[in-house]
This record gives sequence, structure tokens and C-alpha cells, in this order.
Amino acid sequence: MNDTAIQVPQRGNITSVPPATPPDAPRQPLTKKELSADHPTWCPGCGDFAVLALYFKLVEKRKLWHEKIATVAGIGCSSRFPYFVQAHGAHFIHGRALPFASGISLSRPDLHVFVFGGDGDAYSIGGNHLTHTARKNIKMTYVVMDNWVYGLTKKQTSPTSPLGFKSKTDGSGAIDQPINPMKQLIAAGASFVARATHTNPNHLLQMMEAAMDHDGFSVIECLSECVEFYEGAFDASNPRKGGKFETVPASHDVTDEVAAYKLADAPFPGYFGVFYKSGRPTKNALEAKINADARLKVAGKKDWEILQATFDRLK
Amino acid sequence: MNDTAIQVPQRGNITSVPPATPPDAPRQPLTKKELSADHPTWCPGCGDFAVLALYFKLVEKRKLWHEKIATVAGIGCSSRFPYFVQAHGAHFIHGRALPFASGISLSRPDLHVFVFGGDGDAYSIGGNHLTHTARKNIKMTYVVMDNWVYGLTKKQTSPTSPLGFKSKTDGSGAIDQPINPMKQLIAAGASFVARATHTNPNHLLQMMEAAMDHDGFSVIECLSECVEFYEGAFDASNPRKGGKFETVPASHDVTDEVAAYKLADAPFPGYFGVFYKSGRPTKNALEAKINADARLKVAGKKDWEILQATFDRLK
Amino acid sequence: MSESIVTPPVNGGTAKVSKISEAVIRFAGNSQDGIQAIGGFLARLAGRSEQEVMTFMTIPATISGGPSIFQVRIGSGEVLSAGDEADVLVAFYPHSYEEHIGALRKGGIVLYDSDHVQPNPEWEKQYRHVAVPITSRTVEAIGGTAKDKGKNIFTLGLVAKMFDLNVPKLERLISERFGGKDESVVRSAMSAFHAGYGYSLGEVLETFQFREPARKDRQQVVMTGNEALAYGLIAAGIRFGAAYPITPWSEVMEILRRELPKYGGTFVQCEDEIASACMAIGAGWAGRVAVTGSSGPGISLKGEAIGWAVMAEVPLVVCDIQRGGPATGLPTNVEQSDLNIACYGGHGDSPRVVIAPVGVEDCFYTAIEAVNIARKYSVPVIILSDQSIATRIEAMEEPKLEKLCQDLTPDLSAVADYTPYPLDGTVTPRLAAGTPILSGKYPISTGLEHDEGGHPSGAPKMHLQMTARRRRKLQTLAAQLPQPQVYGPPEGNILLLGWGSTQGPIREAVDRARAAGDSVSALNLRHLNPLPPGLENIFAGFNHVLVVEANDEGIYGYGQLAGILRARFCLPKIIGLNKTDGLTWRVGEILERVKSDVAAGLRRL
Amino acid sequence: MSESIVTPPVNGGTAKVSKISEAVIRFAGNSQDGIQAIGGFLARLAGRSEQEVMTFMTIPATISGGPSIFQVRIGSGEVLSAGDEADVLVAFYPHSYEEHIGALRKGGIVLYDSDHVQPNPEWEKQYRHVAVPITSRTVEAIGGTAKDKGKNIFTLGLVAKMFDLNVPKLERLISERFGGKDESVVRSAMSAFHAGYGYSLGEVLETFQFREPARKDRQQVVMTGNEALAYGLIAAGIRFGAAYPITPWSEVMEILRRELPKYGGTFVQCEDEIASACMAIGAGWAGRVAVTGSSGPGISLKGEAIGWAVMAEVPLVVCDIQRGGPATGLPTNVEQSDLNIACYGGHGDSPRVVIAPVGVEDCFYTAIEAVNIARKYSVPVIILSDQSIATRIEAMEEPKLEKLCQDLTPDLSAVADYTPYPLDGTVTPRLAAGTPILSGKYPISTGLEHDEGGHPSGAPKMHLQMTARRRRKLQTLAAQLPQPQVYGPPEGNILLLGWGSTQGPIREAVDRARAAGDSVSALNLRHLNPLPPGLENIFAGFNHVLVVEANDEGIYGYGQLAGILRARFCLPKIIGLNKTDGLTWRVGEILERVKSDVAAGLRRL
Ligand SMILES: Cc1ncc(C[n+]2csc(CCOP(=O)(O)OP(=O)(O)O)c2C)c(N)n1
Ligand SMILES: Cc1ncc(C[n+]2csc(CCOP(=O)(O)OP(=O)(O)O)c2C)c(N)n1
Ligand code: SF4
Ligand code: SF4
Ligand SMILES: [Mg+2]
Ligand SMILES: [Mg+2]
Repeated sequence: MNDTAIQVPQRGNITSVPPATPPDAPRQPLTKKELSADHPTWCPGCGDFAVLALYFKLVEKRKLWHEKIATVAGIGCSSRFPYFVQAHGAHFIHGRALPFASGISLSRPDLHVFVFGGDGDAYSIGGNHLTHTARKNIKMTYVVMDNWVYGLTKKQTSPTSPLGFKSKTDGSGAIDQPINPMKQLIAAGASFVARATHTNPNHLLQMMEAAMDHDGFSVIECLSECVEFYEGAFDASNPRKGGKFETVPASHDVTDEVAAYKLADAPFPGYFGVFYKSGRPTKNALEAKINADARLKVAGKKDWEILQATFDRLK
Repeated sequence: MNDTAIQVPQRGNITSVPPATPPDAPRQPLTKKELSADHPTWCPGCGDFAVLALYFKLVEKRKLWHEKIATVAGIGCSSRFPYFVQAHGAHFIHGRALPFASGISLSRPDLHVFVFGGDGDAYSIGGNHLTHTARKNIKMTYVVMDNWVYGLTKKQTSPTSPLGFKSKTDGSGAIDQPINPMKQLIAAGASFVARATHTNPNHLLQMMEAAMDHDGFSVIECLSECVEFYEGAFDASNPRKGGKFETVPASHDVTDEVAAYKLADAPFPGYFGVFYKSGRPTKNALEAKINADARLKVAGKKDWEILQATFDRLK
Repeated sequence: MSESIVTPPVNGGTAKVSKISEAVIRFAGNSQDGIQAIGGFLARLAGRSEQEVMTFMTIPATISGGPSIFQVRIGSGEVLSAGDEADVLVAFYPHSYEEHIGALRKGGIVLYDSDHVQPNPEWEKQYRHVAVPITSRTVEAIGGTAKDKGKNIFTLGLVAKMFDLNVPKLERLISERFGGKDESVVRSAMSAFHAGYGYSLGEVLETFQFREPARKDRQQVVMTGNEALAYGLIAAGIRFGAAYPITPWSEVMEILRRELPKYGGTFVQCEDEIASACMAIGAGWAGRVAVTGSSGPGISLKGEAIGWAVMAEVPLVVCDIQRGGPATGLPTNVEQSDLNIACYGGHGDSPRVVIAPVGVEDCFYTAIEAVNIARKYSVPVIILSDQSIATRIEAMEEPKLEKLCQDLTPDLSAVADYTPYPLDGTVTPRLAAGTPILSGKYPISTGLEHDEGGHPSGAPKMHLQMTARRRRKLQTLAAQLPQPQVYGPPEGNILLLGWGSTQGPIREAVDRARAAGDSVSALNLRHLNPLPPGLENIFAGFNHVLVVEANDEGIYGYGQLAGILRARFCLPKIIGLNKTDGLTWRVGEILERVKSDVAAGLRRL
Repeated sequence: MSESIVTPPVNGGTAKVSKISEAVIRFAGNSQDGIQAIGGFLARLAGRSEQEVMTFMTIPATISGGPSIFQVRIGSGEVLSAGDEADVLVAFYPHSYEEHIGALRKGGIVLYDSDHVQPNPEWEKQYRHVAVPITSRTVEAIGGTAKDKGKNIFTLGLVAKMFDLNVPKLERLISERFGGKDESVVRSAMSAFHAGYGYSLGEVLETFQFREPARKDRQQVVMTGNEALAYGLIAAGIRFGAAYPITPWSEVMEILRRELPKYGGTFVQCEDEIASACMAIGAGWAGRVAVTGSSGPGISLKGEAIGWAVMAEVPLVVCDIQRGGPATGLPTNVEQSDLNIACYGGHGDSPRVVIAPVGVEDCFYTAIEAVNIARKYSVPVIILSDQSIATRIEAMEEPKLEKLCQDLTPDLSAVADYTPYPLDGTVTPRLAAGTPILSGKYPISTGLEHDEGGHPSGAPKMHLQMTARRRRKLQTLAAQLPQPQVYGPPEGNILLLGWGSTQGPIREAVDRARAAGDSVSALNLRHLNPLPPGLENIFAGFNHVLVVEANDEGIYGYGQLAGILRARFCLPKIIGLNKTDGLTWRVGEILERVKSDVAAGLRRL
């Protein structure tokens, strides 16, 4: 055992992660160049480029630092995102980006956690994690790049493919009623739910900022066209293609869950903007509270002393 | 290969399963005795007994035969259900009863498929299957016996445990916002969603009949008390314990999804009865239509001739 | 082609005709160029000409295209692998030229698009260079916009001329392929083809003619391994399946989803791999043995459900189209590293059957065999195919479908009584749900340990007996499996042992080694769990058993099948020959490795 | 007790005192009777008396209670197992009497509740019967309603008297246990205890007194394997974990959920096992090596995520508290059948570390070792405990916590540059997220095959090298593992080889066999993947290596560890000794099986 016993300096505990490097000189906002990593492998014209560009803008505008953000994704075209960003990143497994990100969020309160992924990743294989991350209200920002199709695996029906969509797994058109992501998210208890599209970058950036500022689990369902396998899917939402981009009515009360659900019931292209927002406490905060209470009782004790007290009761 | 090549008689195909035994003499409805199998291993007083008794009643009343029903469950106290029923049954794995049952439903249109299980099975590990079975509207009846706790594993927090519930995994009280099963089901697109409780057997039987008669995925969220680990959980819904059993208002339009969602928003004890019902086509019917169209084009051909035609194109 | 060309004609000499028995042609370009299509036409033509054919391709892992190759080997004799070295390289771009010239045999022909590629003077000394302005000629023939899709057909014409291929047959193939579309599409394809065919190579190149192949009694069909697998499942009588997309499995599910409705069957795309395994098991439970499948990550996810099928004794067929690496790994490469998970991937003692097809044709028959074993023994059967078999095109003798096709509609006639898990050693097929049982005692299928009737039992003796029951089913099957046949003499110095897709290159390696006077034979196992009988006797005939696998040598120096065999036979002479570069074993590679290992004294581990 | 009682006194004779060195007492009743609590008190008392102790229990698998037993073995010398045969049986009901009398040694004492049990005249000849109206005396002592919970404490009093146990210490234990509750609870517990203690057995039974144990330098603590594991993880510095409940794993997560907040840590109950593995990996990625765990079905579900941790080289600790069978199996029984899935349960070549603790105390230290290996090698480490270690109570020397406890808070100081996957053979610890990298080049952790920086690469050579890198980490670890020590002489006829929970009974079997003059030694492996060095030399010293495992003999006649060792060493003398009855190996059972196998000539497989 000696061999593997590693000496680690005393440093306190999980809730007291020391700040990285004290900002001695005021740092300049990161530039797009500093933030760009691998050249994106997306098809030219893919909607995902817009989301990436706006993420760079967000980081720049909000003066986030490389080391302070974690960029996480599952598997899919959209999920290749972290490779293109210069920051600690993880390209995880299909559908499980949220629990992975939750592990970061709950163990490292000092980091901004951003998750990116596709509709298959989010609503098909990952659907249940979405529900439970939402109800637990674990702090992070999640952008679902919904292209209504499986891009990476080359055109199978996705859980958001509309009825009649012809794919390799539905040659005569999809017959399974698609998921309504907004309804799912609202019903699951997500505390910030917004809808955006890659063709309206200003609005999308606005949503990303609001999501980041929200203290809780914030989700943006973002339409992001797959030019390779579902060209024109979102034309009806794009004014430049003769479509209509309608924002959430000013009269809408974002804290009214039933009203939000009703908004989500509108047929495509529906509304864009924040549908729902609630200030209920995050799991992060609730766990911190449990910890604070527990540590009050052991105040001043070293970790080994706390354990010693337990062992004394086992004699 | 010869050894394992089994000769099987020509019998047609999946859509033309022949009737089992032609009912030469009119059969008598099955009695409770004929339907009872192993003696239930539930704790005395467990709410699950009521659901079992009413299932027997349903089978008797609606003259279903042993061989025509499939009783399926996952894992949990409630999921032990199939052992207690004299019928083809399966005690599957935790959380996956629905896809298993879907396999039956979609391959054997001649059977009535009933699924029983607990809140952990349905809303925690099995949550995503619930969503997708609902949106696909696969024909079967599902009774969730919700006791707001993990019974079989002896009192851990369940996804429906209310805030503050003290369990072995939440010693100081649950902090994660529970799932609202009715909202989840409605948002997912379940085509029949009802709520019942084990303490009102007449109403529960009524719901079970309506669910069985529904052509689609019908779900009953049924409160079923765990006397061992969550005694009194549902007293507020039980008039005999001073609670209130209020049925869905007569004015409620069961085809109005947003209204149903609003009903589901009522705090406990809430409403009982059918919240939502839609006549949209089942996946069973939609697949049958695809098959009928496909078979029109190969009408009169034997299976091997259809394959031969495909091979001819591969020359 | 290598051995058949006597001397290359001097440059500029008059064109002549050389008779050849086979040729390996590699097309290198980008994935958008449709080079797969050229290969497909050539393979299909070979099939119709009763020639043997095998292809090999790489797909870029990136989304927006990228370098891609397609190699086709056509022969009048037996073609065992897609060929180590190419006789002809067709290079569309500088990168194609630079990266693939190494795959060309010395003295081979490189046919390059002179609109893009600048030949390298150094290489011009080693390879015969033929410049063709492919891009500009295609544009000339069919107009600028279509050039991306037309270059491949132009090239097909070039190749047709070069190898004196049957033009009417090719024309028919082209019009079949584009027939469904706009008529103008067929027309410009034909124009491109004829432009290529008409392009004069006569100045620089002789014409090659394949020798007449031996007449085959049966017609050939040409398809990929994934197609053969899907159609095999249909022939076997599979009428229900469920899965989730993943490369390179997706194609099987896409075919089944498209084809099954014609047979009254259904294939469901599920929310994930777990649901799909469960759905297939549900259908199997209901009386319809069903299929699920996946690759890599999806196989890991199906483990729990497969364990239930083992315990509850419900038939199930699971296809694993292996790809490279753990985790997401190398999605578009080949590897044989799922043998361990296939055999041992369940918690508890969880015996299941594992079979690996050795080639495209075998995919078809393995599917039928797997279905029949699953039904007879009420057990999950895992078919271990791999990316290379899945995607390569081969010609195979047309199966006798009328005889082979099975009808597995469940028999629902009433039975007097039914015991699902008898302890008397009987193998019981599952009784379909819907069957009346006159005793009124119905069985429960369960994942809990149970007694003979399916009721839960924690009795020590019951678990002991039921564990033995589940194991004995595999032992019974093992005793009935055919003894595998050695390729080459049954005794000698070295036995090359392989499984799955390595059969072709291994056999070709044996042929070459024996031609060089070495004592080498081969054995390719199809049944991996349980192992077939007679192996001990076979091994006794050789000094060394080298297990050739496309997987890692492991912590202790041998691969996955080698580990299973070493445990079973405790023979230190069973050693591993492993690699994990994501590519199929080449014949030369096997021979070199054998040579160097033998030289190193075949160190005992 | 067996060997220490010279002659039983004649019935009705005067009470006397016998000195004994150990005793095995079995309590048999229903799960509601609180017999686990009696055992718990006795075990804890033994710990405080510096005695050795080990317990064993069965839990009914049904929900609403059912027959349940608790067996405790207390000794002044070393206690290696919970004891094959009981010296004393306490039987509460007719079924307890009938089903457990067989577990009593001939001439042993059966103490039965004469309010329920009618003694069998046949058995009265073979065993010493002592009737006590347990139920009615308890009711008398504390009133009718509390009887269910009081009978056990009454019985504790009886046993205390019978074995002359330390009453003040027991009283203190009782008041500690019930101290948190209503005062009346403590009071009635004391009444029940004293009623039992005061009940006169003097007429029929002598008093037994344990010999003074050898003085221990350190104090003892008494706990179950699951407790030791949980506290070991805390001592190791684990501050984050995630899991889903399942028997018998749940207890570990319940302890961590309750305890971690005191240390500023968090444990999350997730929606399923997949999410929990992913969450733990996420925390590990972020710089906090984390734990997840499960049993049986849950382990199958974690496979895909574990594979990612292998590929991305992220530390992770996975606890598998093994239970019986595949699928749901036997949730409350013991089996050692997850070794294969632990080593081979991932798709692709997916090397991970597997360690099995040999007992309760070892659970504590294994946890620390596992955490340190996971961190040092950035690899998932699977701890294979089992239901028997998990639930049994043992006394162990108190660990030196001040020295052992680790602080694993991540170091976030800026680094100049960082290469996560260097190809120079270096083992790189993970760099915590949050660490500034001055070069501005940040690493990506990925499940795709990648280059040194974590960027996806499908290059053949890269996959080859990275596969080797992942394998070599395990080879490096293997070289540094301590060589395991043989129990008994290092050479001889038979080596009994085991892993995990079988260490106790195997060592006791060696002691007994050697006492009888047989040449038997033992080896218990803790490190199962990779294997430790030096095994070949050890095996060379023995004629036979019998691998004792609680799992199935498999298709080819050997168990899971035997298979791994046979593959590794190709020694036919390595053979299996297997059983799957859901119970721990008893000492006598091992000896009988060895004897019969040796008699049968230890057939080579
Ligand atoms: C467990 C598992 N199942 C399946 C796959 C194959 N796969 C990769 S991405 C993907 C779906 C991609 O669709 P989406 O999430 O919508 O992302 P997009 O490519 O459209 O951006 C699938 C099925 C996988 N990698 N892992
Ligand atoms: C994959 C898997 N995870 C965990 C378990 C353990 N387990 C069995 S039942 C159960 C939850 C039971 O709760 P619920 O579904 O609400 O049923 P109840 O017992 O309350 O009726 C759990 C966690 C299991 N058997 N399989
Ligand atoms: S396939 Fe579609 S989603 Fe993927 S990169 Fe191309 S356009 Fe984007
Ligand atoms: S533990 Fe609860 S849910 Fe389970 S049988 Fe007992 S009362 Fe019912
Ligand atoms: Mg998508
Ligand atoms: Mg429950």
C-alpha cells in the first residue's frame, strides 16, 4: 500500500477551493482567437457555427476566463463543440452530458458549467437525465442545438423530427409524435427555459446571457439547421426565408408555469424568448446548506478528528 | 448448421397470428381463485393489495382469459405483481417494463398488455421510457403504484417523495423537488392519463376499465400506501382519515391538454379521475398501416419470393 | 494482377492486351466524390460476370467529408481478401496521390487527375504514371455543376476501357442505379461514362483482360456484410426488431426498418439501446424471437437486459458490429475487441452464445444459425460482426431462398401444462404468450432466481441447480457444434488461428507461406462461446498456435480469443499476434509478424 | 467452544464454570425479532473486550419479513470465519428450531422459546435442550405491546449470564443504542435485559467463561464491511459520490450521504446507475476523484461510462458489492461472480484496475488504496466486495486516522502547459478543471481516440500507441504491487487460492488440514487486475493449485479467477473449486471438496 499512498498537502475541503491565481493585474477579455481551438469540422452552413460564435462573444463580453469555464458535451455533430473551444472541456458519451456536468457543478462551485448538445442527445437517450437535472435544479447552462434530425449518424429520425419527415429509419415519413421540448422542460421543473434560433444571433446571445445569469438549471432550446440532412427545416421561423420570428408576448408572465406551457403549445414556428423562470433554490445551495449545518456541529475539528469521533462510537 | 436448423411449419406472419383455441363453448368469467397465483408477499396493509384485487375484478368483469393477458412489471415491491396473477407474466428488470411491454404490444396485437410498477421504477430509472412510450402511443395499460418511497430497498427517497421526507438517503429531509407525474405524462403526450388511489376501490376500478378500453397508451397514477416506510402519506386524500377525495370537475374537458396540465398543478391531494384523453392513432395502428401498404405491393407473394425479388436486384 | 503482367510496355509503345487473373484497384479521393459508387459498380459487375470480388473502404470520421478511399479486388480465381497492395491507384487530389502511392506495388499504375495532381519525379521512376484530366473532361462532358457527382462515373468509364469490361452490363447497372431519378440524371451519367470510356489511354497503356472465370452453377449476388446480415435475419424468420442508430450498425437497422413491413414485420427505432434490447426481449417473450443490435457503446448498454434474457431463458439475437476502441473510440474503423464483453459482459454467471461470421456470405448464414440456436436453447445469441465485414462488398453464391426461408410464427395451440425451467436437463423452448395452458397454472418469466415454475426461490440448492441448468444448455450446444476444419494440412509447424473477418487474409497468408515452402495452416473459429469440439486434437498437430486478432495484446501479452483458448487448454504454445491500428490485417503483415515472431523464438509467455 | 468443553455436565447437575476460548452462537427467528441487534451488541462487546469476533447473517428476500438468522463467533484467539457449526442455537420458533438444528454441532446446546417450540425427542438425544419461556417472560418484564422488540434484549440477558459477559459494558451499549429515543425505551430495554440475565439457567447449564485474550496494543473498533468501506473512502479523502440504491450496496451510499456533509462533501442519489457513474466521473474530471457503486444489475449499467473514464483517463472508484446470480438473481445472497464483468465488462480494449478486499478491516484500507491508484494512474478502480463482507461485523484494530486521512483538494495553481496523454510513457495525473494553463492551450478529455493533447485522431499509429499507453499504465502498476504472501509453508502439495471474502474460511481450512497432517497452504489475492508479481514462483512450489471461488465452474470446468490464472500461466494444475449456493464457503465444505477432488485424482481439465 505504501507504494500507492500519495502525500497530498493539507488544503481544506471541497467547499473551500482556493481561488486559482489572484487577479493581480486586471485581465483583458479573451478574444475570439484566444478562445478558438480546433477548426470546426461542421459542414459549411451548419447552424452550429452560430452557436459557437455566440459562445465566444458571451465569454468575451462577460469577461470569463479560460480556466473558469467548463465546456461539456455528449455525442453528435453539435456535441463536437468542446473541441472548438480553448477551455477545459469534455466530449463525454452520448446522452449523458448532464449528469457529468452535474458532477462538476456540485463539486466545483467556482466554475461556470456550459453544456452543448443535440436533440438526440438531449431528448432521446438523454431524456431522463434532462428531467432529473431539471427537477433538482443543478446550476449550469445547457444549450440544445436542435436540428430535428440525427446529424452525426447521417439522417435517422430524431425525437423532434416532425411527423412525415423522411429519414433513413422512416423511409415513408416519421410516424411517432415528436417530443415538445419546451413542454418537457417546463413539466420537469427546469427553472429557466428559453427558445432561440441560430438565425437570430442577437436574440440568441441575449438568451445565453440571461441563461448564464440565472442561478439554477437554465436551458435554451435553440433551433440549429442541419444543412446536410434537413435543409430548410426552420425556414418558417426565419424572416429572411419568408418565415416569422415572433418573440414571447410582453404580457407573458415568465413565472406562470401554466401560461408557459400554453405558449409551448403554439404550433411551429411558435414563440422565441424566455418561457419560464423560477427563483427556487438550486440543489447546489440546498446541499451547501446541509453542509453548513453539519459543519457547525464539527466546527474547528480536522477531518481525521471528525472520523475519529465516529470511530469512537463504533467501539 | 444442419444441427440447429429447426423445421418450422408455414403459418403466415406476424399480422396473422391465428386465434388460440376457438371458443367452442362460451367460457365462464375467471374467478378470483382461478386468477390467484403465489400468495402476495406484501406487508399486511400495503396499498398494493387493493390494486391486485381490482385487477382480478377487472379481468373477471370484462371476461378476459388467462392466456389473453400479459402481466408485466419491473422491480420493486409493487412490481412483484405478476407473481400473484395466474397469467403469462414477466418480472423484468428495474425501470424497463415499458419497452419490454412495447415489444409484446407491437408484435402481438392479440394480447392485452398490462404493466404494473412503482414510482421509482416509473419515474426514476424508467422515466425516459415512460416519455417515449407515451409519445409513441403504444397500446397498453400501465398502473403506477406510487407510494412516494422506495419500498423494496427499504426507504430511500423516491422521485415523488415530497420535500422534507426523511429517508435513509435524506436523513434531514428530501431537498430535491419531486416529479409531478401527471404533468410529466401529459407533457410527454400520453393519450390517456388518470389519477386514482388505493383507498377508493370503486373509482380505481372505473379508471382501470376506462384505461383498458382506451385504444392507446393509458396510464393510471395510483396512490398506494407503503405502511412500512411511509405510513399515512396519503391521509389527506382519504376521507376516512379526515382527508378529501375530490374528483376531476365535471366541467373539465379531457381533450384540453393545457387544462389537464392546470389540473395537475393543484397541490396535494389534488383531483382524481381522467385528466387527459386523446384519440390520436397508436403506433400499433400506424405501423400496421405501413405494413398494409408494403404488403399491397407484394400481394400474393410468399416470404421467400419477396426476398428473392430483393436479391434479384443485388445481382 | 501482379503475377500476370509479364513486362510493362515501354512508354509510348503500342497498346496491347494482357490476360490477367485478378486486379486490385484503389480509388482515393474525398468522401463527396462518390468513389464508393465506382467501387459498387465494379463489384456488382464482377458478381454478374461470375467473378470473385471484395472491397475495402475507409470513411472519414469527420462530419463534413474528408479523404476517403475505396479499394476493389476482382479476380477470376478465389478472392480471399481485399488485397494488400494495389495494382492500380486512381488519385483525384494531391493528398490522395501522396498518401496512397505507398499502397501501390512497385511498378504499379497510378492514374491521376492531372487537373489537380502534380506528379513527383522521384515516384515516376518507381510507378507507371498515367495523367488524365479527369475534372476538366467531366466538366466538358456533362457541364460544370454536376462535376462533383460525375467524376466518379467518368472514372468508371476509364477503368472499363482499361480492363475491357462489359459495357452493356455496366450501362444496365448505371441505369438501374439512377433509374428512380430524373431522366436527365441517367443521361448525364451515361455521358460521363462514355466520355471516360472514350478517353484514349491507348497511347500509354495496354488493355487488361480478365481470364474467363470457372463457370459457377449458381448465380452470384453482390452485397455488403450488413446487407447479408439483415437479409439473413429476414430469411431466418425474424419479424420484429428494435435498436438505436450507431455506426456501423445503423445500416442493418435501416434495412430492416425498410424491408420488414413487406413481410408483415416491424422494426422500431427506440429512445436508446437499453429500451431496444428490452423491446426485442419483450417480443421474444411474447413468442417472436427478435433482434437488437449496436456497436461499441451501445453494446455496453445492453448488458443488463441480456442478463435477464439469460436468466429468464428468453431467446434473443444481438448483433454487435464491432468498431475500434473503448468508449466512442474509432467509430469508422475495424477492431475485434468486443469478444470479452460478448462472452463475459454480464454481472453474475451469465452464459450466452457468441458467434462470429467470417465474411459477407457467412453473415447471411450466421444470422439464420443464431436465430435457430436462440430459439432452440432459449438463450441470447450475440453475433460478432465487424466494421470491415459490414462495409465491404463481396459476391456470393445466391442462397436457395425457398429452402432456407423460415416461418417462425408462434404456435398458440393449447398445452396441458408447462414447466419453463425443468431441472431434468431438458432444454425447453419458450411457450409463446397467448397459449392456453389447460392446467390453469401459468409461468412467470423472471430475473430473480426461481424454481422450475418460475417462482422466486432463494434456496441454496435451487440456485446451484439453476446455474448448472443455464450452463449445461451451452455445454449441450457445444457438443453438437461441427468440428472446425483446418485450412491446409492438419499437422505442421504453425497454425494461424483467427476468428471473424480475418479469415480471408489468414488463408491467403497460408497460401503464400506454403507456396514459399513454410509449414503453415489456418483455423478460423466461428463459434466462440461455447467453443466447438475437437480443438485439442487440432492443436496437438502443431508446434505453434498463433492467434491472429485485431485487438490489444493485453496486460499479459495475448489477445482476447487467445486468452479464452489458453484458459481452456493451458497450452503455452498458444500465443497472440495482435494489432490495434484500426485497419484489417493485411496478408503481408501477418506473414512478416509470423516470421519475426518465429525468428524471436516464439517466446513462451 | 467445541474444543474447550471437556464433558457436558449431566442434566440437572450443579452449575459449574467452563473456560472456553471461543463460541459460535446462532440466533434463529424472524426478521422482525431484532436478532441482528443481539448479534450487534455481542459483537460490539467483544470488540470492547479485545476479543475477536465475526458475524454472519441472512436476510429474507421477501418484503414483509420472514425467517432470518444471525450467527456470531467470539473468540480469544484469531477468528477467521463466522464458524461452520454452532455451539449454541437460540431458536425462537418451530421453524427456527427445525431448520437450524442441523447447523448445531452434535452435543451442542439448543436454547429454545418454550412458548412456541415443542422439542423433538429424537433430537433431544443428540443435543442439549434448554427450555426458556422467552416470550412470556419478556411480556412479564416489559408488558405485552413491546414484546416483539423486547425478546431480543431478554435473550441478550440470557446469553450474558450464560457466558458471564461484562454487564456494565453491555448496559452501556444498551443505553448508547437507545439513548436517542424516549427514556421509557431505554428503561424497558434494561428491564428486558435484566429479566433475561436473572432468569435462572443454573439448574441446567454451566456457565462459560472466555479465556483472557492476549492484550492488544491498539483499541478495537467494530463494524460491518460496508461501514468500513464507507469510512475508508472518507479517510482516503473522497468528498463526492453519486449512486442509486440497490441491495447490498445501498448502505454504503446511505452512510456517505449522511457523513460526507460533515467533511464538506456531497453524495447524490441519482435517477439511475448510469447517471451516477457519469456524475462521479464529472467530479473526477473536475479534480475531485469521486466514488460510485452498486451491485449486480447496476454494475452492468455502469459499463459504458467506466469505458469513457478508461479512454479519457479520468480517475474513478467503483464499488461493486457482489450479490448472487445474473439479472436480479439473489439480491441478499453472496457470490463472487462479478470478476469477469469487472475485468472484461467494457466494449473494446478497456483496461481498468480491480481489487477485492478480503475482510471487513481490509475494506477500509482497500478504499484508500483504490483512491490512490485511481488518482496516480488516472484510471477507474473497481472494488469488488461482496454481500458477506458487506453485512458481517468484525472487530478490527483501530486505524491511525491522523496518519491515514488524506486531503485531496485539487491543486489549482497555474501550470505552464499540460499534455494529458503523453506518448513518452509518463503517467499523468489529471489536471483539475479550474487550473490556468499559461500556454493558453487547454486539454479536451474525450472518449474518441485522440492524440497527446486530446484532439480526435483516427490515425492508425495513434490508436496503436494510445491503446498501448492505456495498457502500460496497468503494467506499471502491476510491477509495483506487493508480492502476495503464502499462508502456511511456501511449498507443499496443495495451494488453496482464493480472493475476497473467502480468505477467512480458506485460512481456517489450512489450519485444520495442517493440524491433520496434510500439506496445504493458502494464497488470497487482493489485486485481480492487474495480477501482482511473483505468482509463477509461488505456483511452482505446489503440486496443485485449487482456486476456491463462490461462482460457477463455467462451461469448461473452472471459475472466473481460475480462468484468468490459467490463461496467464497456462498451468493445468490450476483447477477450480466452485459452488453457487448463495452462501459463504464453510471450512468443512472446503476440506471435504479438497479431499474428494484429491481422491478423484485432481483430474486435469
Ligand atoms: C450509446 C451510443 N449510442 C449511439 C451512438 C451513435 N450516435 C452518435 S451521435 C448520435 C445522435 C446524434 O444526433 P443529435 O444528438 O441530434 O446530434 P446532431 O448530430 O444532430 O447534432 C448517435 C445516435 C453513440 N455514439 N453512443
Ligand atoms: C438496475 C437496478 N437498480 C436498482 C435496483 C434496486 N431496486 C430494486 S426496487 C428499487 C426501487 C423500488 O421503488 P419503487 O419502484 O417505487 O417500488 P416500491 O418498492 O416502492 O413498490 C430499487 C432501487 C435494481 N433491482 N436494479
Ligand atoms: S451533418 Fe448537419 S448537423 Fe452535422 S455538421 Fe453537417 S450540417 Fe451540421
Ligand atoms: S415495504 Fe411498503 S410497499 Fe413494500 S410491501 Fe411493505 S408496505 Fe408495501
Ligand atoms: Mg440532431
Ligand atoms: Mg415506491
